[in-house]
Amino acid sequence: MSETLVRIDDLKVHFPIKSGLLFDRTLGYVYAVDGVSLEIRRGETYGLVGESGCGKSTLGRGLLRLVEPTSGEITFDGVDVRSLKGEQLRLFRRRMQMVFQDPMSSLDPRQSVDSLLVEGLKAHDRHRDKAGVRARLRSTLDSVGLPASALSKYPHEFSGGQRQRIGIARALVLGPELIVADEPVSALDVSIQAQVINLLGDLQESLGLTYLVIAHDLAVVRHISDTIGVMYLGSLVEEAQGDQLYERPLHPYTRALLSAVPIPDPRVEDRRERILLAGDLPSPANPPSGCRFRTRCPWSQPRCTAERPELRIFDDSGQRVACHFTAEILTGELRPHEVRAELVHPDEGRTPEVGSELIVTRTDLPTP
Amino acid sequence: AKSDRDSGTEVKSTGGTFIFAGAGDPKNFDPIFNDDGESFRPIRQLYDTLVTHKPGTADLTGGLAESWENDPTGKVWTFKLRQGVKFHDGTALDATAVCANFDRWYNMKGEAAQSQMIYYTDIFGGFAGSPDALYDNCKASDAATAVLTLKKYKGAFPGAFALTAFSIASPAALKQYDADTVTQNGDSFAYSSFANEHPTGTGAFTFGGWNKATGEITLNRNPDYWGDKAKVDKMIIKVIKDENTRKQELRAGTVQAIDFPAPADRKALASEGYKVLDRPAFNILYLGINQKNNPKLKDLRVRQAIAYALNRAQLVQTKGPGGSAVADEFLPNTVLGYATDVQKYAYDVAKAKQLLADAGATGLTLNFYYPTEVSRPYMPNPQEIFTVLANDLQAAGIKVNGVPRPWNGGFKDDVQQFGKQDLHILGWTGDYNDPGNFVGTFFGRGKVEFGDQAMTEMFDAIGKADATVDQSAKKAAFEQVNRDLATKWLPAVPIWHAPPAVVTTKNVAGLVPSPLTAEQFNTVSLTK
Amino acid sequence: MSGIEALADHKRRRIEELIARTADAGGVSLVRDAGRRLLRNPTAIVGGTIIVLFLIVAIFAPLVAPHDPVQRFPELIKDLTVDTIPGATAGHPLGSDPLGRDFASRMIFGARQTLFVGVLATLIGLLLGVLLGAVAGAVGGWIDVLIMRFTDVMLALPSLLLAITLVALASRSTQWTVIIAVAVVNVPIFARLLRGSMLAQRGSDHVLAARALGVKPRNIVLRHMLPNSLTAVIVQATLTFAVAILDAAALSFLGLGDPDINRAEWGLMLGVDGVRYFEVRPELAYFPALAIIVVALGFTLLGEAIREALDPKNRR
Amino acid sequence: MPLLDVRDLSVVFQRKGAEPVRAADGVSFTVEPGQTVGLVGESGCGKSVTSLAIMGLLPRRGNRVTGEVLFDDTDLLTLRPSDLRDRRGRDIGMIFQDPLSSLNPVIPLGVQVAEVLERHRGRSRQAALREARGLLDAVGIPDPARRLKEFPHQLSGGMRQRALIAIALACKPRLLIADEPTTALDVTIQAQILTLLKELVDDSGTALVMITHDLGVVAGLCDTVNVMYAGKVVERAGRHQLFGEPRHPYTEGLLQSVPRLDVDRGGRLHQIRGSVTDNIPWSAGCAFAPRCDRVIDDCIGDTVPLEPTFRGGALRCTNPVPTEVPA
Amino acid sequence: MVRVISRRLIQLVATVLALMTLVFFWLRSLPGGPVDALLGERATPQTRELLTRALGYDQPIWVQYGRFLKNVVTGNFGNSIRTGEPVTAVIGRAFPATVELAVAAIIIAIGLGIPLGYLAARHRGRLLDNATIIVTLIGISIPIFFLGYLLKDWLTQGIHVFPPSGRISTGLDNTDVTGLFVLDGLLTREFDASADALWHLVLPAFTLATIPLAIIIRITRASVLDVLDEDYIRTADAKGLRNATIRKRHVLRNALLPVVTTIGLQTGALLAGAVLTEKVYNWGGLGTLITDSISGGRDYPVLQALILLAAVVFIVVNLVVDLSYAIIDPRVRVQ
Ligand SMILES: Nc1ncnc2c1ncn2[C@@H]1O[C@H](COP(=O)(O)OP(=O)(O)OP(=O)(O)O)[C@@H](O)[C@H]1O
Ligand SMILES: Nc1ncnc2c1ncn2[C@@H]1O[C@H](COP(=O)(O)OP(=O)(O)OP(=O)(O)O)[C@@H](O)[C@H]1O
Ligand SMILES: [Mg+2]
Ligand SMILES: [Mg+2]
Repeated sequence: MSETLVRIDDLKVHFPIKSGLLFDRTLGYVYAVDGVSLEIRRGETYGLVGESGCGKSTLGRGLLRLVEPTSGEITFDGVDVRSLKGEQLRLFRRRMQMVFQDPMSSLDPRQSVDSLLVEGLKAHDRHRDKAGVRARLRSTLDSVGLPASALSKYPHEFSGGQRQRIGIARALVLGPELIVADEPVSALDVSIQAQVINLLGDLQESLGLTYLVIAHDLAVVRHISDTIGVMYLGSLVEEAQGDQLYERPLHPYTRALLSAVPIPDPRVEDRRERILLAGDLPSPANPPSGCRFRTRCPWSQPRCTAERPELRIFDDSGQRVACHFTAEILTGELRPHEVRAELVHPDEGRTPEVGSELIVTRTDLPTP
Repeated sequence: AKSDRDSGTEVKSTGGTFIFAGAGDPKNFDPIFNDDGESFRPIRQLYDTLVTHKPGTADLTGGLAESWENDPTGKVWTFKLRQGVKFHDGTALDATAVCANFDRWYNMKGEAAQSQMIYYTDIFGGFAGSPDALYDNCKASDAATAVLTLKKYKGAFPGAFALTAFSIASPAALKQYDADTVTQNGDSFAYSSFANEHPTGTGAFTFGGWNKATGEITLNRNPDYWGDKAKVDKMIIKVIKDENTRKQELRAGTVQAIDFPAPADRKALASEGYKVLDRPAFNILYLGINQKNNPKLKDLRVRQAIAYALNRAQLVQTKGPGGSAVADEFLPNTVLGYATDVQKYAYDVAKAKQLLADAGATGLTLNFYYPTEVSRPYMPNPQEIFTVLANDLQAAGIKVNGVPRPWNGGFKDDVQQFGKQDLHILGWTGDYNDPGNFVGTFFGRGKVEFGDQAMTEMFDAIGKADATVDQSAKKAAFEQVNRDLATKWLPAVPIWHAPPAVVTTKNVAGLVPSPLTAEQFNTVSLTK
Repeated sequence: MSGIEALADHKRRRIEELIARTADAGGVSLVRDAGRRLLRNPTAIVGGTIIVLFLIVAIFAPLVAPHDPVQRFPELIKDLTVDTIPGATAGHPLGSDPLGRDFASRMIFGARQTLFVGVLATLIGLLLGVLLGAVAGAVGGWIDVLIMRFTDVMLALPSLLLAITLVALASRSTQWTVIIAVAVVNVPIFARLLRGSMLAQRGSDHVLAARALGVKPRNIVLRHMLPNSLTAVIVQATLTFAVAILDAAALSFLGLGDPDINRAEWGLMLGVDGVRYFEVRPELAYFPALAIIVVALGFTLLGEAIREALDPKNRR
Repeated sequence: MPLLDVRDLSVVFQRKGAEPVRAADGVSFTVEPGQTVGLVGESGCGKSVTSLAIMGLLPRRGNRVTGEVLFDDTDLLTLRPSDLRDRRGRDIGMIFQDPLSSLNPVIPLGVQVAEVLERHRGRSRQAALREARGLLDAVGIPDPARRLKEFPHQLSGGMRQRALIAIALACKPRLLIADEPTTALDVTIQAQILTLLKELVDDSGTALVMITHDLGVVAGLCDTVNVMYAGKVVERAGRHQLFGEPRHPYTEGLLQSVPRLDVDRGGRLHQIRGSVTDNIPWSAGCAFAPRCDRVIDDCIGDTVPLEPTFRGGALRCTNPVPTEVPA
Repeated sequence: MVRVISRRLIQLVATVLALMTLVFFWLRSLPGGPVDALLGERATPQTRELLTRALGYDQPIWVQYGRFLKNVVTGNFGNSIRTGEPVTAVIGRAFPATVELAVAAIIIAIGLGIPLGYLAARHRGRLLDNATIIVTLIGISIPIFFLGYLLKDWLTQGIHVFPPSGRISTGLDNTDVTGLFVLDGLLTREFDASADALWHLVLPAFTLATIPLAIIIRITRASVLDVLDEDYIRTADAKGLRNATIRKRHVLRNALLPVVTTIGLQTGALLAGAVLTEKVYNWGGLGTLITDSISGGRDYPVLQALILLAAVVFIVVNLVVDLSYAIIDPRVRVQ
C-alpha cells in the first residue's frame, strides 16, 4: 500500500442560481457535488464514472480549486489545499494539473504549441534558462509522441489525438504529481482513443504520476483505473478496485450501469441480462430526498426516501457503497420491483433567459 | 409729419386663400412680448401701430394715428387718432384704448413678463418704479387725441412708434383674456390665452387659429377693416423651416409665396417665372473688432489694415445674395444721417500690410469668432462668410484663429457678454427708420462686444446726435458720426447690406416687399 | 516491423506524399488561416480593393490632388456668384466649389479627412469601449455591474440621437466635437461586446487550463481572454467605420457637424455644400455622396467578410 | 428481394475553391425486410452522408449523388421530389443523432408527431393528436397527454429521442434508418433506447439500418454489419462473423483497440497508428494503407474493389487478415 | 413575467434618472443656456438679469436640481423656450407625427423586408439573391438624408408625383383626434384627409424605412438560411412533409425569431433616422422638434424631455420585443 496523495473529505460544490431586480439574488443552488469523500494514493489511477451532469467534472475542478468548493476538505500530500490563498495557490498548481475533454477548446487557438507549453513555465518562473526550456519542451513533446517540429504549429493544424497529446504535454511540462484527466478520450475517435490511453499509462509508469481520470465510459475507466468511484447526482455511491467492481457491483446503480454498457461481442451481448433503469437523472438543482437514486432504483424502499445512505465500507475487500440494502440485494432477499419513470425536466438553469439586459445590443447590425 | 394714406377707396375682395410660407414658428400673438420677425408677420396682419411705414419703404406714415406731433422739448407726443376704427371684438379704438396700451406696458408686473418685453425695455427704458423708465403718462384729451408724455426726449421716436411690438390691442380683450399673466414654468414662460388664442387688434385680418400640428396660422379677412380691406378671403401662414423645402413647396404649387429663399435659388426661381421680390436693404453685416483682448487692436491703423485687407467687393459678388452691396457705413442709405462722403476702404492688401507694419503689428494673430447653426437675412451663411474673410486676412499677413460657436449655444454669450473674441461677424436688421437704431445700438455706449470702453468721444458724439430734437440738425450730426466712424474710430468694419427676398408665384399680385420685412398682405390678390 | 515503414521506398514515399497533399500546410496561425480564406472571398476582395484605393488616395492626397484644397482660385472666383458655380475648366477637372476652390482637389483631400474622422471616431470608441469592457469582464463584481449600468444609460439613446445630444450639449463645436460624439456612441457597444466575449472566454476550457497551470490572473486576461475576445470587436470596428462617416455626414446635414468648411471632408461637403447648392451644381452632392457610399460599402463588405472568415462554421 | 438495395452510391461535395470531398464512395449494401443492418465507422467516414443520400435529404446544392438506391425496386434517387416526399415518413422513417436539435423548438411535441399522421394518413388534427398520444405512450413517455402540449426543451434527452422514434414510427414504415440514435445519451439511457428500438422493430417487422460508431451497439443489435472507412464499405459480414473473425485489418484493429468491460486485457491496448485524416485518395489505393499494419506494395496503386466473401459478406482488402478457413 | 417587467421597469427608471441627471448638470454647465436662448438679438443686460432671476438661475445648483427633479417626477417639464407652450403639449403634438411616420416605416420595412429576405434566401446565390444583397448593402451605406433629398427632388419637383413636405395639404382643415392624421381621417370619416395624409406619408416613410428594410432583409435572409440548415428541418423533410408545410410551419416561425429582436433594435434606428427624415420632409414630429430645439435656439426644456422620451420609448419597445419573444419562443422563459 502506498501513501495517500489526495484526500477529499465531504467536499461540496454548490452553484448558486441567481436572478434579481437591479442586483442579483440567489434563488437556489445546483448541488453539483454534494458531500464526496475519497482518497487517491500516490501512483495510482482513480477512475470516476457516472452519467452526464452527475458532478464528475465539478469534483475534479473543485479538487484543483478551479471552482471554489462550498465546503469540505482537500489535502494534497499533507497540504490543506483549501487554505491556500492567492499566490500560494497559484504556485501550488504546479503540482496538480488537468487534462481536458475537448482538445480543441482547451487549447488557445491563437497560441502556437511552443507558447502554449512555455506559458506554464513562465507562470512558475522557470523560463529564464533558454536552453533548458528548449530541452524540456522537446523531451516533453517526445514523451507524448509528438515531433519537435510541432512547436511552431498551431492547435488547429493537428488531429484530435495529437491535440490531446498537446494538452497532456502542457499538463506535464511543469512536472506535476497529480493529473486530473476530465474525459481525456471521449472526444476522440475509437482508433485514436487507444493511443491516448496507452500514452497515459506509459507516462504514469515512467513519471510515477497519480491520476484522477474522469470518464463516462466504464470500459475505459476499468481499463486504466486501480480504483473506481461511481458517482450519481453529486455523490459517490460506490467505490472499489476495478475488477472487484465489475465482478461484484453492490450498488443498484452500479449494477444497472454495468449492465447497460454494450460490449462489442455478439456472444456476450446475446446472453446479457439488462437492468433497465426507468427515467432520467433528476436535476441537481432539485435532488430527491434521502437516497439520490431512489427515484430510479428497482429496489427502493420507504427508508430510502427518509434517510440518505452514507458511503461505508461494505466488507474487508475495502469496497465502499452507499446503500441501505446492499446485503439484502446481494443475497436476493430483496426483489426488484417495477419503477415508474418520473418525468425530469432538463436543467432549469440552462434555459436562455430574456430580460436581463435593458437593451440588447446586436452589434452585428449597422445603425443609420 | 402728416399722414398721406388715402383711405376710403373700397376694393372688392378677389377671394381665395393666400398661402405664405414663413420660415419659423411664431412665439405668440401678443405684440409686446415678441421681438422676432416670424411672430411679427402674423401680428402685423392682426394689429396696427399708431405710426406705420409707407408700403415698400421705411418712411413713416399714419397708422391708427392719422397724424402725430412732438412738442419742442421732444417729450410730449400728441396723436390724432383715426375715427371709426374698431377692434376685432367690436370695441372702438379711441384715445383711452391707446393710453390703456401704454399704461399696460409701463405697469407690467412680474419679472417673467418684464423679461419678455425686449423692445419695451430697450425703447422705454424700464417699468413703473424704475429710474430709467421713459414713460410718464398718457392722457386722452378727447376721444380722438391721445397725449403721451415721456420723461425725456428720445431720438428713437417717432420711428419707434411704428415698431410692431407696440401694436395697439383691444383693452377689453386684453383684460378678458388675461393678457398680462405670464407664468414661469421650468426654464421658460407660458403666455395668456390672449397671446395664444385670442389676439385682438384692428388689423386687416382677424385671427382664425393656429394649428401647431401642421404649423398653419389661419388669418381671415376682416370685412370691417378701416383701411384697404384684404383682397383674399383667407390667408394661411405655413411654417416651413427649411429654405429648400419652402422652394419645393412653391414649385409644387402648394404655397403661393415664400419668405427668405436661399440666395442660391433666386436665379433658378426667377428663370422659372416666379416673382423674386427684393426688399430694399435695411440691414448691415459687419466685422466686429474687440479691442480688449489684443492691445494691438486699439491701434486705429491695425483696424484700418483689417478694413483694407477685406475684399468686400469680391465677397459681395461671390456670396452676396442678389441685390446686396458693399457697405461703407453701418446704416443703409435710406436712413437719416447716411453720409455720402465717408472714407471707403477699397481692397488693398499692400496698404493693409503697410499699415500693419507701421503699427508694429506684423505677425498678428486674431481669434475670429463666427456663429454656426444659424442663418440670418444679413448673414445667410456665416461659415462661408467667415471662410472668405479669414482667407483675405491671412493674405494680408494676419493669422486667423477661427472659433466657431453655435449661435444660441455660446456665440452670443461669448461675443456680447464675455467678449472673448478679437474679431467676429454679426449684423443687424433695422427696426425703424432712425440712425440711433443702427449706430446708436452698436456704438452709442461702451459694449463688451467691441471692448471699446475708452472711446468716449464716439459715445458722446452719438449720444449728442441722438438727443438732437431738430431733424435736420440730427441728420447733420449723424452724417458726421458716420464720417468719423469710418475715419477716426473704425470700431468695426461694415461689410454689406443684403436685402432678403420674398418669392411668389406668378398669380400673386400686390405684394409690396418692405425693407423692414413688415409686409402687410391686405394688398395681395390672387389672379387666375 | 510492419506498416508503411516496411514498404518499398518508393511506395512509402508515394504514400507520404499523398498524405501530405491531403493534409494541411504547416505553421499557419488561425489568423493567417482566416486571412487566406479572406483572400479567396470575392466580398473581401471587392471591399478590400475599395479600401486600399481609398487609403492610397488618402495617404498620397498631396501627390494626387492637382491643387491645394483650401486655396481660392481667381479664375474660378471670376465666374462665381451665389447662384452660379463654375464647372470644369482647364486645370480644374471638376470645377469649383462654392468658394472658388478646386473641387477635384477637395474630393481627393476629402479621402484623407474622411479617413481621419472615421478612423479616429472608431479608434476612440474602440479604445474606451475596450477599456470599459475589459475592466468589466476581467474584474467582474460591482465594477462590472456599475459599468454595465453605465452602458445602459448610454444605450438608452439611439446612437445618432446620442451623438446629436452630445454635439448639442458640447460647449465648443469643432471637428473634435463631431469625432468624439460619433466615437462615444460606440463605446457602450464595444464595451458590451468585449465584456460578453470575455465572460464567455472566462468559462472556457483554455482559460481554465491557463488557471490550472497557475498563470497569473493578469496574464490570463491579457494573453488569453482579451486576444480571443478582440476578433468580434475588430469586426465591429470595421463596420463602425462606415457608420462613423455616415453619422458625421448626418451631423453636418443637421448643421451640427464640423463647423470649419475649409476642411475637405466628404460628409461635411455633402451635408453642407452638397445640399445647399444642389440645384446650382448637383455634382457638389453627387461626388461626395458617391464617395461615402462606396467607402462605407467597402468597409461593410470587408467587415462582413472578416466576420465570415473568422466564423468557425466556415473553417474548412 | 431486398427491401432496400443501395448500389454504388457516391456522394461528392463540391465547394467553391476547395477540393471536392468524396464523402461516400461506391457504397453498396442491402437490407432485407425485417432485417437489422449495421453501418459502423469512425467519425467522418460517411455514415450520415450515406443515410441522408438514401433519404434524399442531402443539401440540395454543392453535392453530386450517383448510384442507385432501390427501395421496393424504385430508385429513390431518380424519383420525382414529390413522390419521394410521399414515401419519406410513410415507408421510411429516420431518427437522428441529436434529439434536441432534431425537434422543432417552437412547435409543441404533439403537433410534431401529429403532422406526419396528417400528412400520410390523412388524419384530422384532432384524430392525429389522439393517435400521437398513443404513440408517445408506446415509446414509453410518461403522461403522454401532457407531453403533447409541451415543447422539446421541456423534455430530457432520452425523452426527446423517444419522441423522435415515435415520429419516425408513426406511420409504421417498413424501413427505419437510425443515425447514431444514442450517441448523445448516457449509457443507461442508451440501453433504454436500444431496448425500445429492438422491441419496436421486432414487433412491427420494420427493417432497421443502425448507424453507429459504437461496435458494442451493433454487436447486440444487428444481423449484418457494414464497416465503413473513409467513405467506403471495407467489410461486410454477419455480426458473429465480423466480431469473431474480422478480415479487414481496420475492423480487426478497431476491435482490438477498444477496451472491453468484460475482460481486463490489462497493459497496453492495441493501437492503430496515425489518424483518420491520414488518408490517401482512393484512386491511389487503399485509404487505410498509411495506417495499416498489413500494408503491402499492392495496396498502393489502383482502387481496391469490394469483393464478396464466400460467407455472404464482402471485403475490400488486398491483404486481409487470414482466417482458419481459407477463403 | 411580472418579475421581468418590474425588474426592467425599475432599471428603466434608474437609467432614465441617471440620464436626466447627467443631462441636467451638463446643461447647467454650458455657456449661453436658456437665458441666452430666451433672449433674441435685442436683449439688453437689464433683461438678461431680469430673466436670470425670473428663472431662478441665481439659486444654488442643488436647489435647481431639486426643483428639476420634482418637476420631472410630477411630469412637469416646463415650457418650451421657443414657443412658450408646455413641453408636454409640444411633445404631445409631435409624438403622434413621429409615431405615424415610424409605424408606416416599420410596416414597409417588415412588410417588404421579410418576404424579400425570404425570397433571397430561397434563391440563394442566384440573381435575385445577389441583387437583393447589393441593394441592401447600398441601402445601409447611403446617407439617408441624401436619399430622402434625392427622392424628394426626383418625385416632387418637375413631376409632382408626391407632395414635397408636410403631413397634410395646407388648409385642408382636418379634424385632429389622435394626431395620427391617416387614422383621424378614417375615424372622422374625412376620407379625403386620410388619403391626403397617406399621400404625404409615402416618401418620408420609404426614406425612413430604408435602413430597417435593408437590415430586416439581411437578417431574414441569414436567419432563413440558418434555419434551413437546422436539424429539425431535416427531420421535417424526413417526415415527408410538403414543402409548403415545412416553409410555413417550420422555417418561417423559427426564422422570424431573430427578426423580432432586430425590429426592437430598429426602433432606435427609426428614432435616429426620424431626425434626418423629418428634417428633409418638414415633418412636424419629434425629429424636427429635436433639430429645432437645438439649432433653433437651444430649447433645453424640450430637449430634456425629448431625451427622456426617446430613452423611455426605446427601452419600452425593447421590453415589449423581449416579452413578445418570450411568447413566440417557448424556449425562452421569462423568469
Ligand atoms: N459553473 C457552473 N454554474 C452552475 N452550474 C454548474 C456549473 N458547472 C456545472 N454546473 C452544473 O453542475 C452539474 C454537474 O456538472 P458537471 O459538469 O460536474 O457534470 P459531469 O458529471 O462532468 O457531466 P458531463 O459528463 O456532462 O461532463 C450540472 O448540472 C451542471 O449543469
Ligand atoms: N455538406 C457537406 N459539405 C462538405 N463536406 C461534407 C458535408 N457533409 C459531410 N461532409 C463530409 O463528408 C464526410 C462524411 O461525413 P458524415 O457526416 O457522413 O460522417 P459520419 O460518418 O456520419 O460521421 P459522424 O460519426 O461524425 O457523424 C466528412 O468528411 C464530412 O466532412
Ligand atoms: Mg464533465
Ligand atoms: Mg454522422
